[in-house]
Amino acid sequence: MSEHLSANPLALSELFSAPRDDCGATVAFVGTVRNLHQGEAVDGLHYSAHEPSADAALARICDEARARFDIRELRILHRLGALGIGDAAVLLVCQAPHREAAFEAARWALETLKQQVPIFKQEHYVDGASTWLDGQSLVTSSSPDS
Amino acid sequence: MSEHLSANPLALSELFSAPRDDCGATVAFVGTVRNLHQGEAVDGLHYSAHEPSADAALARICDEARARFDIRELRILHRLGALGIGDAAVLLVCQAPHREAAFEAARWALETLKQQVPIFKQEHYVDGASTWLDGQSLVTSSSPDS
Amino acid sequence: MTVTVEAYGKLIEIIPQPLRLDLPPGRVRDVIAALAEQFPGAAEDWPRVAVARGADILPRDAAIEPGDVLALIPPVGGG
Amino acid sequence: MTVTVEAYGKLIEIIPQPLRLDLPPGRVRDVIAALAEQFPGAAEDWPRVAVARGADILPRDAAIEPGDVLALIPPVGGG
Repeated sequence: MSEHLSANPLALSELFSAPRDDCGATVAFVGTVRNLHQGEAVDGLHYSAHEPSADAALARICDEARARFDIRELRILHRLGALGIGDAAVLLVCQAPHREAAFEAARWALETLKQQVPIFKQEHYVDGASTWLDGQSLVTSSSPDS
Repeated sequence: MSEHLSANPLALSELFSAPRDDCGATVAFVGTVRNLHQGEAVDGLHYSAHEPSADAALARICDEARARFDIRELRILHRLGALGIGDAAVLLVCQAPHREAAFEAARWALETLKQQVPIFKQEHYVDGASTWLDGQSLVTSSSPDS
Repeated sequence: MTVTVEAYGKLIEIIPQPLRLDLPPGRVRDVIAALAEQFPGAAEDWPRVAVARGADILPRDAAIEPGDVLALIPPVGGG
Repeated sequence: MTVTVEAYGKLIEIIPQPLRLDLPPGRVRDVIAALAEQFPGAAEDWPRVAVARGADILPRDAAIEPGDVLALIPPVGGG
């Protein structure tokens, strides 16, 4: 599909590479589907994406994290399609010389992912209802360089 | 050996259990041996512990993390013995409903581990020298309840 | 000129696919204005719908070319 | 009374094992004082060496019992 998007179940082993000799810290994050969202019993989710811009945005987040933080490696994989409770929606692995930067980069990347990547979440509830979750608008009025 | 101490190589799979339905976030940390410490080329490490108090301190950290943060699960495993570059010294896995608490609990537990657990690190350098690293003294003048 | 418009996220429930739009040469904001007129049911949403061309999210003042394939990107929320 | 003292960390290089100490009834601080006298080479370290009995780190004012097995815990630094 794309480098950072997968229609298949995610396994952390896909992102874990051998530890780098110059890194003392590896932080991994797995975001899974919870059985409850704002008090409603969740049955499952469906993630869709505008893949060209979503994949580019995820690649940009990885690059920018490597520039902003003292880390050596940051990888992100986001699941698309239908997910049940407990299924992994997003995986992230970060390697850094020291743990502070690894944790900070991981949190920054996840926060930025939520704000900037064209991925859309439809939540299905146990009572049969479903909702497209609202999120962050990507509208900008003018080009950065205009 | 003990619940939280292991003389054998650590594998993250020992700590990763199936995601809990009530948790949306799993944070994992792997601390590995770096090839450099304060400018010196490191050849390897040796960790030793006073096992009864070290195991109890690690159990207490896991319990206290569950009380201080909105998390459901926190596990820690620390390696003892001789480690080479890239070998895992400490593993931590934390599950929580939301990612903020999972990250905060993981960082707090690692920081507290360094301060409170009777584990001793001897570093061996490429030039043949070795050093016992200094750390945090556990001396207290009087009992908390005296 | 003619552009093709692809809907994403919740907009797939409002905008029939594929959608061809005929409109005078213009900018992203003109495409959004044309869609808002054609699909007034999503009126409150249009100011928050971004437009992508390929991997790029276009600002409102970006020029549109004949034949462009434009993706409508409602508010995002991955992770 | 007699207590057994076990060394950990860098103290294994200074204190022969096993070590039996004969001393009058007292507290942890008295054990440390006796060790500081017997092993003056580690003088600057003794104020920072904690004492554990079983899983418990003892405060300086804890009473020592005859037959106690005491672990000497220099500054710690796992992780």
